Parts: sequence; structure tokens; C-alpha cells
Amino acid sequence: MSLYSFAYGLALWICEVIAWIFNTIGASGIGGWLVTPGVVQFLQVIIVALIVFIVGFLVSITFIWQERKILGRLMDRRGTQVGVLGLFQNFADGLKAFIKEIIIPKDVDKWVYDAAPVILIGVSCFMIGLIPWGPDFYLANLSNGVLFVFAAFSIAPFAILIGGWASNNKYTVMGGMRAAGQLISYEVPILLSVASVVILAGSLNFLTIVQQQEDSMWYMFPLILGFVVFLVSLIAEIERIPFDLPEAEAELVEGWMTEYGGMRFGLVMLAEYVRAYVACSVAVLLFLGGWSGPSFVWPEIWFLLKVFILFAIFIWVRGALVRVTTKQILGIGWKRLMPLALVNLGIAIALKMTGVF
Amino acid sequence: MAQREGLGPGGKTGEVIAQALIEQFPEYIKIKKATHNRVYAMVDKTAWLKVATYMKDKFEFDHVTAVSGVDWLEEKKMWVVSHITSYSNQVTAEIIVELPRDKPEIDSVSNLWGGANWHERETYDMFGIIFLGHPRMERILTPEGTDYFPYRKDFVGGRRV
Amino acid sequence: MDMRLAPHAIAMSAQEFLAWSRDLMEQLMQASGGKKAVDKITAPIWSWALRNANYPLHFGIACCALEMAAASGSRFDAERLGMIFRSSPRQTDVLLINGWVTAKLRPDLRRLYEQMAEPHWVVAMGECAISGGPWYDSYNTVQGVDTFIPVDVYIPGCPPRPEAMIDGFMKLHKKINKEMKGTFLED
Amino acid sequence: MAEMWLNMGPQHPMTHGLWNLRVKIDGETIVEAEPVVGYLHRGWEKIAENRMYPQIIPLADRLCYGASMSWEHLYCNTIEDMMELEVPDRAKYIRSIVLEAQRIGSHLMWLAALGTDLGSYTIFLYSVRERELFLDLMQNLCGARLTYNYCRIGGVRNDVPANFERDFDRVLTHFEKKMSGLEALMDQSSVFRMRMEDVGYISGEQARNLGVTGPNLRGSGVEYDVRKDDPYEAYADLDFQVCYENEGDAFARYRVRMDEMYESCKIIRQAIKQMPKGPYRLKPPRTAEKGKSGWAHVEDPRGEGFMYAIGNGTDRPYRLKVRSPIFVTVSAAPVMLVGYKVADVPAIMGSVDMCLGETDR
Repeated sequence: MSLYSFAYGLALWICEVIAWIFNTIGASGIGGWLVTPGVVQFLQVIIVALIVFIVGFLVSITFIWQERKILGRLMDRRGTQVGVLGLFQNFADGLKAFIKEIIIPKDVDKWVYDAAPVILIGVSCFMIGLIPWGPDFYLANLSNGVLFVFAAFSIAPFAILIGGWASNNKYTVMGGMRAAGQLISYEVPILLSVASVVILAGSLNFLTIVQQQEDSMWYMFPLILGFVVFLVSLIAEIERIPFDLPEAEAELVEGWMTEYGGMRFGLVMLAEYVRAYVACSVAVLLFLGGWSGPSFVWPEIWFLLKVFILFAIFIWVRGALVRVTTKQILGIGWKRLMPLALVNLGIAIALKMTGVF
Repeated sequence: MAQREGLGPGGKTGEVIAQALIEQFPEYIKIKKATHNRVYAMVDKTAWLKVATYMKDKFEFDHVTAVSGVDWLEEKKMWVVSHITSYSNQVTAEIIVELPRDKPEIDSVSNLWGGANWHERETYDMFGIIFLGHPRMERILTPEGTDYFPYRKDFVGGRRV
Repeated sequence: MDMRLAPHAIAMSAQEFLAWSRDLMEQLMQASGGKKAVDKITAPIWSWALRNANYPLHFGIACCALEMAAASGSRFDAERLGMIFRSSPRQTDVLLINGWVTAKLRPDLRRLYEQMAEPHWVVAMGECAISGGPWYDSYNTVQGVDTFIPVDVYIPGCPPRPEAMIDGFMKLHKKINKEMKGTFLED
Repeated sequence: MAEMWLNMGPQHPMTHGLWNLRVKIDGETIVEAEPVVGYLHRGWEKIAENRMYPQIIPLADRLCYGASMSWEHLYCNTIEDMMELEVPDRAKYIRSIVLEAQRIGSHLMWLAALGTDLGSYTIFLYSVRERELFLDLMQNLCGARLTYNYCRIGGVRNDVPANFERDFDRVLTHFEKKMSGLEALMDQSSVFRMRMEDVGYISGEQARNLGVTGPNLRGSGVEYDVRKDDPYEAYADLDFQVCYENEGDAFARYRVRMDEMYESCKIIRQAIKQMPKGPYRLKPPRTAEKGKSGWAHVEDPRGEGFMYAIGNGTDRPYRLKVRSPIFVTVSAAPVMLVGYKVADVPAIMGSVDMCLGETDR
């Protein structure tokens, strides 16, 4: 049963119940209007959106837990232990952020300062909506979904830049500038390696790309070069160690979010992990065959499994490496990843022209 | 480097250096004691910079271990004690310069040895001894606006903050 | 709501109306016992959250800073109790003062304290922070941080062992649990 | 961006202690640097003038809490020089052993700090984990984790505990095994080398002139080690190498400290083997003669520690001067920093091994 038909059933049921109540009290006009297809479909879309967002946020929160636990084990300790297996640490963090005092420093540019976390979390929500989990578990199935996701991805550094600037603090400005520089140098290799996938699949739609992979093979194998480039750039894109320069703790205190506290900080952290979730999902969809897998469990489970394994690899990288500097990050981006991505694109074109795919 | 037998490649013992210093500055210098790796001397205030330059150039004393001040309240004088080490000769010299307590001024050696820079600043901060020719004679450890020299003997310790 | 009780509500500007209605709501809640009921239900949740997400400020002063580092090391592992060190005072809840405070540091420390968002706590770790410790007759150290910022928990020791530090945080948790009553409607 | 002054400190993750590095930056390049110290100044020397000789030992512990053993030992050494005492042989060997164990502990703390500086929490946790073992050894020996109060004027407080040799041997074997793994994590990581190599260069000539000592000096190719060049305690009888590197950058300083840790293991093993039997402490006089002075310098984990004491006929010193190695090394920080990026500051200052307790005194 697809998500949409489930939501349609639920919406219809809710509408019918309410209509029945209205009918019994005599307002049969409203009752009749409620069961028209337009109203039911509207409710259906809202229900689908709710489900997708709640699931997306839950996965992102689980990412935080996963990071704390795996990182803890890598470092020979236990990680968080609040609640069962430490699962409730994130909820404690979130609730605490709710009741913290709201501090707006005196000299900040208030509007922009407030807007930056909103943009960040808004863009992240937007991206959640674009990620399909299974052949019929998605909120929006755009014909050019890949482009949309990356367009949304590149808005976040902009939010970081204005947030850092508006905070009126030297460290935050530097963090914002670094985010912008990082964006420019890593967006190009990412898009080039995505382009190779798009060439092979012949489509910008996630569902089609996954379908193509199911028919032939995971694009990770022919495009292994592109996959590596994509993963490295993705780590830079979601700003994790070794590429977490905008919030490089040792030199920039907390980087661009130094002046953010309370719920704003909570939102920023959540947005960061939502972005990590989206990034892992995109990598899985483009290179690891999406939800394809043996059919004894639901395809959504396969998808989630792959996403979690990919994120575990990111955590491993974080545990093993140290942070690089701005100069080196640009060097890696332009001198290493860029040529590799071009080579990869050439391979993709050759594969397509020789008719292998 | 092979096992070193008490002597570095420079090969000048403390006795040799002490002898040379006395010959060079007979009226300004007083050697208290000299062993193979230690020299204890008192130098007149006017000749201090000359002695320091001579020691640096001639015997490769290229490391200032410490510059410290001592306040002799009863005798109404102050000391600036410099410990200077020669890496190649493996000799450390303790050189005392005596100053009058009411006008403690001495030539700075921070142009010779960069390492003496902060030591002299600290000595100024703590004792009020002024080092002439020092690039930046300011307080370093105590907070700005301190109007006393805490290590002088007439400054009585105790709760102040 | 009975509008006869507040006839002037019609002639207010929007902001006045908002403030007025907020006050009225609060009065009504307090008068009717609703506040008590809400507090009774929510206070344990908030205090649980505050206890378990207790971020200390990453601020090492002196000897005890090493024990603070050891406490977050793998043998003592303070992170499992929700003590995650963050560097920006805006994002932290606990100011852990782990060393002597000198005249030069005092204004900065006071500023850090004020930069932290409410609710926040201060833990004085080690003798120096509690009373000046071995430097009791120094001309430059403050004899105890409680002379200029309020302290919630004192952890004695010179330096306290990491277990003692964690125990101090457990004491702080108890204090939070006792104090955090009825924060929902006031904030 | 135009040029601007940036205050890195006093509350900054890079500082490890409490100081303020003011850097003038053009974009992200440092054009000028000015260290500001004094946030921990408590008038140590003045306080020491009001204490009896044995009372100063615990204060000396708190000079540098990362290496308290070496500071209290330096203090005892100075007073012994002033009072002209000869320490029993056994005490000399015990002191050498605990000093080297302290050196390893201190270097591990430095490594932990360097790890957080470079953004790797793993390095921090691994080295803190190994450090705990050395703290346990010390705890066995004298009951404290950080501030030991173990050396006495004229010896050490107590003899070694039971199973001393066995415990040390186990810890050292374990440590060497674990350390080579951690070393591989850093040395063979190109990212780590990228961060550490070719930053914070200081030439041997400059380092000498600016009074930089210890591993920071040896990282610049000057082979000066007080343990070798002016031996104290039992070091004259022990066979060890002076570790040095010629590059003079942050990576060289890192390598020197790593090598020193292995060298310290070697020294401890030898010293335990050669340790003679006999008394471990003698009774020192309570007072020192008026006007009599003495000084000693030792190879602290951070550089050349030095104390200068003058007696005045009572049981309190007339003057006690402390030379802190890091105090002088910080003054050389502008030389190491100018020309590099802000992002290199943690790597450079991390490789210097800051300890502010001794700097500000």
C-alpha cells in the first residue's frame, strides 16, 4: 500500500466522521462539502506531509544518537546514556533548548540574525520533502528532483553567511566567509559527479534513477571514482570533520553559531543533522541503488539501512581524521576532486556512448 | 652526538671564562666563584652591557636563563641577577648587578638576547627596576592600572582584591 | 471570556491588547489553579531535560581543568551523563570555575556569567575557586568566586578527583530537580 | 576584509589555560601577534617568601599542574643547592623515575590538547586514557593524581611501594604498544601531516636567541638538554639519547615529544634496574644562612625550568625566583605565528605545549 493511498484512506475516514457529526446535528450542507474529493485530497496531502516530516526529523534525531554512540565506541567509551541506550539525550537537549532564555545580543542585525536559522531549517525541511524512501513513499515526485535538492543544499551556506555576518562578531564573520568559500569549491565537483549519474540514468527524477539502477546495476560500481568524489564533497557540503571549517572549534570558538543560543541553536543543530540525513539519502539514491534490495522486507527498510550505514562511515571518518585548514580545503576541492570529477564524467559519457548503459 | 664528557664542543670551562672576564674588565668585575660549569660574578652597573656583549661574542653565551630582581630593603640596594648559559661551553654564569634602591635603572640586554625581553618586563612589573633601551617597558603580569610593585619588600602581602 | 469584565479591551492598540490579554490569561490561570496544574505536570519534564542536557562551558583555568579533561576522558566519561562541553557561553548552562580567579580575570568571568542564558548555574571546583585555597594571602587573587557571582555547587578538593567532579554535577542535578518548579508560565 | 585585531582568549578553546593571543589579521593571514599573559598571576614568589621551606613544596606543585612533579623537584633541588645537601643515591634514582613518568604524563596531556586543537577528539581521548595509567602509578606512589607533594628537601617522602617494578613494567609495555598505534593514527594520516608540517617555523638561531627551550628548541635542531648537558639526579649514569629534529616546524616539535616519550620509557626501565638500596631521605636543616643563594635548572617537560633562591637566616626564603620555560616561549610566539593563517594558530600553539600556571606564576 502506498503512502498516498494510505493517507487518502485516512483523510476520507476523518472527513466522513466529521461529516457524520455535522449531518447528525443537522448541518448537512457542511457535511456534504466535507466529503468532496477536493477537501479529502487537501487533507491527504497534509497527512502525507506530516508523516514524511515526522519520519524525516525522527531519522535526523536518530542520526545524532547514532553519532554519539558510534563515536563513543570508536573512542573507547560509552557515549550518551540518558534513557534507554541513550536514546533520550536528544529529546533532553531539545526540551532544554525550549526553555532557555532567548538572548539577542545588543549589536546584532536583528532581522537577519533571526532569519538565518529560519532559512536553514526551512531549506532543510524543503529537502526532506524531496527525498523518496520507496517506490511509493514520498511527498513530492518532481521530474527534476535532483536539481532541486542541490539547489536547496546550496542555500544553506548563504544562511550561514548572513547569520555569521549579522551576529556582529569577528569569529562568526570568519565562519560565514569560510562557509561561502567552501560552498563554491565543493559545489562544482558534486554537481559534476551528479551529472555523470544523470547521464547514465537519463533522468533527473529520483524514482527513475533508482529504477534504472535496479534494471542495470548500482552506479557505485561503474562510477566508483565519482562516488568517492561525491562522498568527500558531501562531507564538505554538510560541514563535518574533517571539513567543518565554518564551525572549527579550535580557532573560531563555535564558528558562525557562536552568538546563537537557546532554541535558535537547537534549530541550527537539528538543521545540520537534517542536512546530513538528506545528503546520505541522496548518495544512497544516486549511487547505492536507493531502496533496491532483496524483497523479503519493505524497500523503505533497505533504504534506511543504507542511509544509516553511510552515515556510520561519515562518523568513522570523523573519528579518524583531524580538521583541515581553509587553504587545504580549497586545494583539495579544486586540485584533486575537480579533475577526478571530470575524469568520472568522461567515463560516464563513454559508457553511455558505447551503449553499455 | 656522542656521550659528552662534561664539556661541549666549545671547550671553555668556567674557570677559563672567569679568568678572561677579569682580564678584560679588571675594575668592573668581581668573580665570586668559578667551577668548571658555573661562574658567579658581580658586575658594576656601568659595564653591564659591555660585559654582556663581550660574553655573547666571545664565549657564545646565547641563552638567557633568567633575569631576576632582588630587593634588599635594609641595605637600600637592589640586585638584578642574570643567569646566562652558553650552550656550546655548557657553562652557566650568574651575574649580579647592584643598583641603588632609590633609582633602579640598568641597561637592557633584550637587544642582545630576545629571551631577556619578557624577563626584564616582568622584573620591571614586579620590582620597578627600569631597563633602559628596552623596546617595551610595560607591565606584563599584573592588571592594568596597578600602582604598586608587588615583589618589593616594603609591599606587604595579604588580601587586596 | 466575559467581555463585560474588560470594557477597555476594545480601544487598545494591538500591542497593548497582547500584553493585556497575556496578563489576563496568567491571572486567570493563577486564580483558577490552572497554573498549578500545568506546572505540576510540566515541571518534572523540564527539570528532567535540564538535568540531562547540562552543558558546561569549555573553560579551563588552572589545575582542576586537567581533572575536567580527565572527567571527559574514557575512564570517567562525563558525556554519558549529558555533560557535553561547548565553547560558546550562549549555548551552555553551567559555568564551571576550575581554578583561582585573579584581578585580571574577574571582569571577564563576570561577563561570561552574564553572557550565559537563563537558567544557568555556577559550579566552583576546587579550593581556589571556593575560597582562594593556597593563595589565600595573595595580592592578586579573588578569595572565592562567590564574592562576585552566585555559586550553586561547591566541589572541594585540591584538585578534586574526576569522580568528585561528577558527583558535584549529580548534586547540581538534585538541586535542579528541587528548584525547577513552575517555570513554564513564568518564562 | 580589512586588517583587524582578533582576541583569541581568554575564553577560547585554543588557549588551554588562560591567556589571550591578540592577532592582527588580514583576511585570515596573521600579520602581527601579541600574546597577553597574566590572567593567572597570583604572586607566587611573594607568597613563597611568607612560607617555610617545606610548605613551599605543595605550592610548587601548583606552578604547572601538568608536570607538578618536575616543579616540586626543581624547588627541592634549588633548596638543596642553597643548603649544600647531597641527596642519597636511592632518592636520586626514585626521583629520576618519577620525573620521567611525569614527563610522559605531561607529554600525553600535551598530545590530548593538540588533538582537540586539530579537531580530533579521538586523539584527545586516547591520550587521556593512556595518561590515566601513569596517574595510577603516581597515585600508588604518593596518593595523589595531579599534585603529588612527593619530593622532599633532601630526598623523597616515602620509599617506593610494593610491586613498584612490576607495575611500571606493565604500564610501560602497555603504553608502548598503545602508543605505536596512536602514533600510526597521526603520523600516517596525510591530513594530520598537512596540518602540522611547514607551519610555525622557527629557526634554531632564532629559537636560541629568543630563549626558547626544551622540546621546542630541540625541534629546531639545537641539541640542548639539561639532563645531558648539566646532569642532575641520576641522569649522568643513565644512557639515553637527546631527541631532536631539524625542521623547526610544528611537526618537528610534535616528533620530538613523541620520541621523548619512548626515550623516557627507556630511562625508567634502566633506572629501575640500577636502583641502589639505602636511605631515601636525609634530614635537612630548617633554616638557610643569610645571604646564601642557590639555583638549579632542570629539564621540565616544557623546557628549562629554573629557580633561584636566597636565604635570610630564617626558615623562610628571602627571595625565590622561578623561570618558567613557557613564559619565554610565549614571548617567541609572534615569530612562529606571523605569516600563517588563523587556522594554523591552534596547530602552532598546540605544538608549543602551553601551561599558564607556570607562565603567570
